[in-house]
Amino acid sequence: MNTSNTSASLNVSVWRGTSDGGEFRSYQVPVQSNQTVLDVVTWIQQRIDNTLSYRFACRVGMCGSCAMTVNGEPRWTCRTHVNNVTENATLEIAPLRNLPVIKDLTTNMDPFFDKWIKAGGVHEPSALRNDPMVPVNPESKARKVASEGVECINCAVCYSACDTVAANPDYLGPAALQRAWTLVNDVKHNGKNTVLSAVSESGGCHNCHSHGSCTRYCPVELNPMKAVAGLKKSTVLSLLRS
Amino acid sequence: MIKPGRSNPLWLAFVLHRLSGVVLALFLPLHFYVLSLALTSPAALDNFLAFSDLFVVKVAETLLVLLLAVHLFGGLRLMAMEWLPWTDRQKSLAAASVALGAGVACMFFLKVI
Amino acid sequence: MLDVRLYLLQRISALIMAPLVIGHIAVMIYAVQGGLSAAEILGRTQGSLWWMLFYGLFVIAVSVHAAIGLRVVVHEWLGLKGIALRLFTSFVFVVLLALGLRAVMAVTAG
Amino acid sequence: MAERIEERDTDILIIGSGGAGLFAALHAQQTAQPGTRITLAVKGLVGKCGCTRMVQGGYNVALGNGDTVERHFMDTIEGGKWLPDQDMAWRLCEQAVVRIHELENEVGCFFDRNNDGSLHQKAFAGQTADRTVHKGDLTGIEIINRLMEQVLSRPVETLQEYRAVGLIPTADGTALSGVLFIDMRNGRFVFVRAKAVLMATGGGPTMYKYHTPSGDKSMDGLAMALRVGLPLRDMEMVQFHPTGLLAGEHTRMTGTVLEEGLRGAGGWLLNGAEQRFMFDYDEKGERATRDIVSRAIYSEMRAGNTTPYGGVYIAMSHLGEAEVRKKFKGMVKRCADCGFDLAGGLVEVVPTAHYLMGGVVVDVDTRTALDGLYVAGEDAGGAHGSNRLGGNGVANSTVYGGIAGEVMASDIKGVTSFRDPDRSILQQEYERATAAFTGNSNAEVSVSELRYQLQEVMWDGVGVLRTAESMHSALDSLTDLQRQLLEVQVPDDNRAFNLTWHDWLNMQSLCEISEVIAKAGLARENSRGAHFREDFPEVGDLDASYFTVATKHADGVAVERQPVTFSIVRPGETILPEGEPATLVG
Ligand SMILES: Cc1cc2nc3c(=O)[nH]c(=O)nc-3n(C[C@H](O)[C@H](O)[C@H](O)COP(=O)(O)OP(=O)(O)OC[C@H]3O[C@@H](n4cnc5c(N)ncnc54)[C@H](O)[C@@H]3O)c2cc1C
Ligand code: HEM
Ligand code: SF4
Ligand code: F3S
Ligand code: FES
Repeated sequence: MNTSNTSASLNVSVWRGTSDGGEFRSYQVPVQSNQTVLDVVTWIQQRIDNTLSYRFACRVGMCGSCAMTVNGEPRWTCRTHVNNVTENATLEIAPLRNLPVIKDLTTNMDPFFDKWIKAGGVHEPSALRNDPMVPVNPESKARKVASEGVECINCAVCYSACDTVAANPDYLGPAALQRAWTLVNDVKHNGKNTVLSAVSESGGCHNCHSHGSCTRYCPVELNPMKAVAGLKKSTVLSLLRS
Repeated sequence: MIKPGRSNPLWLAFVLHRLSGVVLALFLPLHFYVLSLALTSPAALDNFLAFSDLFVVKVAETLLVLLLAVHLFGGLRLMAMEWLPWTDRQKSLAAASVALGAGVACMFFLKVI
Repeated sequence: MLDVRLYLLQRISALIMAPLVIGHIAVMIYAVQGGLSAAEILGRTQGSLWWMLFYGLFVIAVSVHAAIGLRVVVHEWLGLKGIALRLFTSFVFVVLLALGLRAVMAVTAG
Repeated sequence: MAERIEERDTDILIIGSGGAGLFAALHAQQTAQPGTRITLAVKGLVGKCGCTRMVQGGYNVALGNGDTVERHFMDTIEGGKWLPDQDMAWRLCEQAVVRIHELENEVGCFFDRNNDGSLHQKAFAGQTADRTVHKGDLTGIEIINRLMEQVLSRPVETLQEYRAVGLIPTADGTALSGVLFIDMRNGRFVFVRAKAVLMATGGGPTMYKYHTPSGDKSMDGLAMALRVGLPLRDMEMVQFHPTGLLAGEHTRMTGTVLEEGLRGAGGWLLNGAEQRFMFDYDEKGERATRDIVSRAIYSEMRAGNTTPYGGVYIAMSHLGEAEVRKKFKGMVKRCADCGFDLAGGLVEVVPTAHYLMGGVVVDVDTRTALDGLYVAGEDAGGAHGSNRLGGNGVANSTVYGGIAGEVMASDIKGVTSFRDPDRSILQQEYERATAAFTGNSNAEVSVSELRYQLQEVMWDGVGVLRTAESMHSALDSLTDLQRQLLEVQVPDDNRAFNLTWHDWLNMQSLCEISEVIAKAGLARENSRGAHFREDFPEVGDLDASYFTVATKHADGVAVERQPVTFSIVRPGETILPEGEPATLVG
């Protein structure tokens, strides 16, 4: 093993437990030169306490499986360099907020995805596989707006950051609403009105208070707050028109 | 544990807006009641107005107007963010609106004293 | 706990109030110079249809606005929901409207 | 054993939620008789695990502008050095056209457009036309997210964090009864019977020191197929991507892909002395194909011309820092997040195991030798031969996943009963999976330590360059590792989300398949595509091309050679019309 630069160490406290309760436990992890928060967690599981549970898959910021609360803030851990988040050589790692905990650092993400679907976040075809593809001008305004939110990795960082989700468990949350907004702007989507009415119900986009935490923490630098605002406007306009 | 987002200027703007809204909503029935006194006993109203000449009461009233201004501009800011083409400068907008609110209140305060 | 209708009502009422509040503050700043008296207030407002409309509109808007506003706060911070929440919203609305209209009558009727 | 295994039934069971698994679920749902129960079981979260999601470059499909299915097919065959199963390759190229329309029109993908509104296509290395459809360099996220939505919104039962551990046949061994799973969230065993099962666990050569696939992939599917007696073909064919990030062994970032486009755009590879070396190996320099560049880097490494972590450097700054920053925004940011300056500095890279061309022997309808078992995606062998073209991987998984969904739906029409499992095999598989808890508590090594050793053994012995000697010695080490693995004892106080247990199970699968790779490598005594024997560096007689087939018997894994059937085109010939230019890429 190449264990260069191991003289210094980090004080890491990691939340251990389930939805029924738990506590922080402390570990000492050697500092390495290229080390992400996921690597710290891995080190603990592989070498200090092999009962620790956490989740990851791609390890490069594409799958959105590895998000945790690091020093109080939600982050993708595979792309968070330890140097950018440690304070006084201390790290506090907890599961994401606003989702039920399965064990230790793993959460049950079902509510997040259920809401994604509930917000109407599914494409409804306007053409079938034997039809030619619809030409779409990449420079058109609608396409640009839709593209702005389409690269979401559904990591639930925004969902965890949002205080409105914390206060109002029915609220669909920023990511689901952002997906709904891309569909509203997608010329190929056939169910624009279905989406607009789905997000107009009592847990819908109108509950957002523009805290902006979603936009602030989104690791891929999307702007769900703007998308939600777009939905508020569109739903009102469509209500006034009808 | 630190709650995410609480160091965010937009979150602070939200809290300010909410607290001002709630305080205003609590104050409003009182305000209405006092004004209704005009109907039932103008003397009581005068008494009250005299009472409101007291410095502390002045400060409290100033605070309320300040809250109203904060809430008003906060609300306008919010609606601008929701409805108008959104710019990345909204954070400064938030700050500016609070400053404006404070400005109005100060003006009021200066004229009063 | 807002759907699009409540949201719209809250925003519309806010937009209605915005000029009214600015107007009201302006008048107050002007009026308080030299102190307030009942007679002074009443002298300006009583018998004026314009002031009645001005404050009447404000009261209606603010009752709607504050009822919806408090509804959200109470849901998010106190966890009230369902029928209780609906009753609460209606209660706030009715109380504010009644008190408000009475005050408008007091200062503008006559 | 005292523990009761929970049992349940479903009509169609799909294992894995990559491009193959999700498309199968979608097509099964669209075409099966109403009321058919469809279940998707996956080791991670639906759509959030596996490699399809990690696809960067894009999706190969011939959509006109001079390009044709024939040309795509010829590129695939020549890229695979005449080893592909031609019928599978043909179906892949032909159906990709339908599948891309489906993705765009029905599933709702946002592929990049030209200014005239048509799909934008680019050329990956080894292609003779601009053929690769993409969404920026995050094509996989787009495809998988849209598919995931389709599946989540339909009546498909999902079993998330369900790990398949054994295929359970009927007592006579001719058909599949069901699959044994571990519900990872609580650690309990569940046996799911089904009338048809698709295995789409996506291979994934993660037994190498440097590897690109997602962490959930560990060859479980192929190991299960091997144990149930199914033949695996082309298993020596492990594709290495030349430029994986090298950042030390303590970080999971090591091995992850730095995109091909960096070299295509003019990036330089420098050895430890900061000198360019690619022209010593190939006249195309850094722009040579994946296998050549990988071998060149490996040779530099072996000669000791290395960087601090033991690889080489990639340099981009001579192309203009600002330009690089703009053109490769995602890559630059990814490197920066981890502390490296791709645009302005040097980043260490190393060849990294990327894709397994080999897999279960299937027919063009995804059927296997075992009734009721279907295999698609990276788990299936045949379509790519000795090398997979960039962009053919996701085409393969979506095309054949879709086919599997339809074929399963139609095959189970009229089937009313479930097949009974061979209880003794069920018990055997259960015991195999729980052997982790019964090891010797005094064992010195940990599971992760053994995993590092395995990765070292495979990298050194059965990696970029191979010899009979290196592979034999790897086989010896593998035997030893497997013995040590059985000695390790994983704590049994809590089986819920017990990652160390799953690491142990991963090791089991990886060791079993590593052995097959090494044995298949020994059986191929020539060098084709991804497989390079220093002791047999010649390509061999193309007309007498053979592929390897490995099968597990009572006395171990045996590999035989079978001749390639040139059912569509013979070496030296082409199916392109006469007078067609060799390449359309300018
Ligand atoms: C970084 C990277 C970039 C790539 N870029 C490209 C590209 O640009 N173009 C291209 O064509 N190809 C590319 N590929 C290859 C391509 O991703 C794969 O060929 C293809 O996606 C495989 O699809 P699949 O459905 O077979 O498997 P995967 O998408 O890998 O899915 C496998 C699924 O099976 C699940 N699974 C595994 N084991 C079990 C188990 N025991 N029980 C239950 N579930 C299990 C996994 O969790 C996962 O959900 C790339 C691969 C990588 C790693
Ligand atoms: C003067 C013009 C006013 C404007 C422009 C305005 C605007 C707004 C807006 C936009 C909101 C929604 C906030 C959100 O969703 O986050 C709001 C909420 C609220 N308003 Fe007003 N308002 C005004 C006056 C008042 C008055 C006079 C009162 C008190 C009686 C009041 C009480 C409230 C309350 C209690 C809330 C709820 C706060 C919350 O949800 O956070 N508002 N206001
Ligand atoms: S919007 Fe951003 S933070 Fe939210 S789920 Fe998508 S990628 Fe994650
Ligand atoms: S943090 Fe929450 S309140 Fe709205 S702006 Fe984002 S969804
Ligand atoms: S592991 Fe996939 S985003 Fe971090």
